[in-house]
Amino acid sequence: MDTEAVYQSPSEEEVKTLLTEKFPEVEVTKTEARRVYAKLPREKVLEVCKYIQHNLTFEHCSTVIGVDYVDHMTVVYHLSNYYNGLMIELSTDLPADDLHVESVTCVWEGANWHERETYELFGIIFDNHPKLERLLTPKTYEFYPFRKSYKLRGSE
Amino acid sequence: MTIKYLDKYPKNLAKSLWVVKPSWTVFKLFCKTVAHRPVTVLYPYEKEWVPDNYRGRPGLRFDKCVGCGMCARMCPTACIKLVDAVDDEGKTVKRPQVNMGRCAMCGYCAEYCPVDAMTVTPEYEIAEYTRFDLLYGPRRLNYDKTTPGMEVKLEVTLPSDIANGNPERRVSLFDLDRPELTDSKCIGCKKCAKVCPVSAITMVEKGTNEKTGKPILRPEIDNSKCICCRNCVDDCPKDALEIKEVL
Amino acid sequence: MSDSLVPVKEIEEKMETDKMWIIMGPQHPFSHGLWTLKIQVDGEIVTDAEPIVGYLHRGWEKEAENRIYPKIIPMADRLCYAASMTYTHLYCMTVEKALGIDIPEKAKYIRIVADEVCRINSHLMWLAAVGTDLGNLTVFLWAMREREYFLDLNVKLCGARMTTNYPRIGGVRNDVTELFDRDILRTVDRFEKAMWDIIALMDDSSIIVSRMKGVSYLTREQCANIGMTGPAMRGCGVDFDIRRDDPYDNYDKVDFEVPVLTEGDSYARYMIRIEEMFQSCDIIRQAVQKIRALGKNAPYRIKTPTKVPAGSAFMRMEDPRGESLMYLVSDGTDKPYRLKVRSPIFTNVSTSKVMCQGCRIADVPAILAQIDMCLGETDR
Amino acid sequence: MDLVVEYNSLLNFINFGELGLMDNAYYPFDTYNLPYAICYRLWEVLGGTIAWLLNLLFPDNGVSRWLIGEGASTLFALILFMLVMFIVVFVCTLISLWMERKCLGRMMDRRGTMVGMKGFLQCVADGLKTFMKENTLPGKIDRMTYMWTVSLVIGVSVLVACMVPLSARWYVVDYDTGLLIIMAFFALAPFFILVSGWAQNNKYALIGGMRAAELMISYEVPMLIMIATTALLAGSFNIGDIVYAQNDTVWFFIPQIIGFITFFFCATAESERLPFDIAEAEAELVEGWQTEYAGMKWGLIMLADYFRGYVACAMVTIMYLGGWTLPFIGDGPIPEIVFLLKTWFVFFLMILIRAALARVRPDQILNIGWKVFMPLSVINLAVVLLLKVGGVF
Repeated sequence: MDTEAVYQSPSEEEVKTLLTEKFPEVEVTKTEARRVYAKLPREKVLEVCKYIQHNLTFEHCSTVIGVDYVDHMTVVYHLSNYYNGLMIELSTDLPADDLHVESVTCVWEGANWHERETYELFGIIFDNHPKLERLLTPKTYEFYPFRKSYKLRGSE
Repeated sequence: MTIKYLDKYPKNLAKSLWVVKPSWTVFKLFCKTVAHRPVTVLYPYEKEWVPDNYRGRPGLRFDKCVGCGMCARMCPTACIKLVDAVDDEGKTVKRPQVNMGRCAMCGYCAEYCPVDAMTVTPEYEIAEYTRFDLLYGPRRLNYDKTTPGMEVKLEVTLPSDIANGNPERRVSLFDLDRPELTDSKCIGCKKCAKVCPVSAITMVEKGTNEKTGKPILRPEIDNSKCICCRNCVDDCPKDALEIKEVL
Repeated sequence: MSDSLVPVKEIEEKMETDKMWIIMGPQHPFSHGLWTLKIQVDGEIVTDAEPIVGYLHRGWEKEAENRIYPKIIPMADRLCYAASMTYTHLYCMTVEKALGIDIPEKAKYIRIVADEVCRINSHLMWLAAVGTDLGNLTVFLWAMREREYFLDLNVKLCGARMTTNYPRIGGVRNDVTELFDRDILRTVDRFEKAMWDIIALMDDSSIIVSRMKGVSYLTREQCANIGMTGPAMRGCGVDFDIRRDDPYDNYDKVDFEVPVLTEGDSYARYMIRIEEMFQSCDIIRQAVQKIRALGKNAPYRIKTPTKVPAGSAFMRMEDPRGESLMYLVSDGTDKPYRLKVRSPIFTNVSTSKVMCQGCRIADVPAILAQIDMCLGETDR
Repeated sequence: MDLVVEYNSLLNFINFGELGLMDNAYYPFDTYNLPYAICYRLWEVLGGTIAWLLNLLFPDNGVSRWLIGEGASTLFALILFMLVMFIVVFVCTLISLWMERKCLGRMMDRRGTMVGMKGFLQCVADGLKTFMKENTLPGKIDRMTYMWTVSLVIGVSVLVACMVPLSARWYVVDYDTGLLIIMAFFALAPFFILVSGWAQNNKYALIGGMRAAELMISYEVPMLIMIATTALLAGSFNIGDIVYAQNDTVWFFIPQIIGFITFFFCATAESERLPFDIAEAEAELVEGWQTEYAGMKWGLIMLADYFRGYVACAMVTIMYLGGWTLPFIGDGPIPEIVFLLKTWFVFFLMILIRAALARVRPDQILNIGWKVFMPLSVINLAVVLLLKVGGVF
């Protein structure tokens, strides 16, 4: 674990400077009131998440979201701080031919089911996930229904 | 504001003799309900009062309807279909038919109806023996006791009005939106004029084509008649018409 | 030690009882909805638990990608039958955020009122479920009786009892009806009095208190880490309420307390919810005053464009059950490109293993009642 | 009052020739027994008619003579007697079932059953419905055990319900150890429940059966201690003696108020009614040991539950509320009705408890049984001993 100073309720600007100083790869795209939007390469996800959890005290992982942009996929993490209501939106792009990203379940236990869900609906594989199995769909499913390539049969 | 419950509980239950207070509370209600009637309503024999805006099955006022198909377009469950019907004068017109088996009672048809012909009705006992019986044709959709309270008005305020400091003004969603023609795309096929339910579109001659010598027809929209139902926009083969939203 | 003596530990190992898997659900009186809880029991003690969800997976998010924006509002109602108003509200807020518009003050207050009525509805539904899970049908019926008055309020407000379809992108469906403020204040006053009867049935009964006290203990860190949100989280000592700490609409302009307890057991979660109902009554009173002050003719809905500019937006709100979040990706058309719902119960139910371990079979319904299951939003 | 007068004149008609009845060599009771007298008179009419008709066909035949003879009359009267006893108890139980539905409804702010006669006919309708259902047997069960355990549970419950005397003249057997015998049969059912839970090849049923057994073991002991206490106070195990001892002094719930409350709760637990129905806790165990019983079997089990509830209430009435006697009046003209009213009052208390309280967890039930009710019953015994030694009783 990183032994650096712990910031219990960092402001938006603090989060921005701390993140960009510590990890030059992280690009903070936008800040609003109680919202910080950042982009980062996928190799750094686990490291940054650990830092955010331990040192910036973002104790809660709201969601792990997959978005299919056809040419690439994006995984979005929403992390929230229980002391000042700050939220960080981390998004990381995955190339369409290599859908692997490090699992953050070891950091936030609550991300477990969200990652499973993203896996089964988008086919994004979370490495080192304790139990990466289908959750909502039957175990016999062979396709990933939420991808854009999966068309609905009926039309409105 | 004050905490109302957490400062009283949890309390020492031995003082209230463990189970005596709940038993006494129940016994009090027992005495009350033996003397008076219980709160339940004997449903098939007596019914609860429902307000006018209660969202039961949709109702249709046949004469008011113009057959624009806005209800069918906005229906989230796609249960409304436009069918041919014979009106009082013997003409064949398009009117909505509702499949109550699919209806979700969301009230969108009444809300988006530009002429308020669709209403909500307080009728909720619509069980039938067969699925076919659940199809409500245009005449069957009529509800006798329709009151003005059953119309759903779509009142909106324009953001620009609020910015101008005139927030009082309320208009219907469709009052100001009008279809707009991109002249270069139009081929003069008269389709928009055909589908317009209120005949607000007339084809006007705008000169002659130099090569063929035929007249160039362009739709002209009567703004006082238009109800912004988007039929012309949807049916335009070349996407020449587009709704211009006023915000 | 001679060889004839078998070590005590070995005997204990040999005497270990067989563990048994019991599958509770999907048709089981304790599962309020279609889900399964597999529990492994050693006699009466639960040693392991595994929740299985997905029976109601409708592909809500995929379905939403094929609909224009207004048509998703009735669908958002159907995410959770007990908290339909909050999901519709959340969806509308998300689209408004993506559009970058600000809605009229009156609409915000009406939404607050509708939300808090919905919160009381949902909590009463939960209270009814707790009653039956603990084996007291009277609580169920009394709570349902109180809930009926709030459903009547819903009818007066928008014409529907449960799937309200009330908030709209840019405001609300219709203005508050005449005398609605009078009705709601009466209902709230009446409810606060009637609530003490139910509390007498629950909190003054030593059986109910002893069944909930001290079971399924969670620490603050554990609770935050496994992603539990809502009243269950505040019962574990996390002092966080999105309405107060990350306010949306006009929640920063009303005054209310956020109840927090540090006990972390089932009873604390129960108490938080009861107190929240009283706080909701306070919020309703203030918001109704604000609506009155704004006058009859104040705008309540603004016109919004049908197409949402490209980009992404997310909003979160305090659902009756916890933190719900919607994430919207738009590509500039009139249909969303991706709409993700974060349901609080989806995460809360994944904690059932931690909560049930070490408890008895009879505790399982009492513990899982505190999650307040609703499968519509869990499976989506 | 008219009704009482009519009833008494009816009784006088039946009592006509009471001595003659008792003089019958085959008379099966020691004292006057009202239902038997009714049955005897009934058979005299029925059997006499049959004998007379036979006699018209075959004049002076042996069968006719045998039918109106003492032995045959007693035999047929006893058969009718069984029927009458069962029907009376059955109707009483149906009334208590109706009362539960109606009172529970009012306590929960609803109406309860509504079909005919203020909802009484709903019981009949439910009974008919369950009886007309298909008799399904789940696969992979121990079929033999499955069937005979449920028969025994029902049989024992009906037996013990019929054995409760309604008055000094309305009884089946008048043993000196009547209370003990009722208690013994009453406590027999949980054994069959345990076996039946095992036989069903169902995990819920197994757990329910084991819970029933542990419940029975922990509540039998305080109950027996309290029965012994009452017997000590009355000086007899005979039900009539206990009742008349209360009539002579005071109702026993006054000297042993602790015992009354404790016995009331123990009886509720023994008859497996809510808050103590852990054996069929529907929240976690679906329907407990009854999970795999459907249709008529389930209906009979349900009825047996109410039979047991009725017996529990009757025992409370006999032991603490003076049985069929009233203070200053004694037996009164219709002691049976007095007894039933008292029983239903106790049953109303049970309904109240059921409406007000939640189900207790199994380990808490055992704790309450051994750590609360057991000491309380011993304290009750000590109090009674002091009273007895002090010469108050």
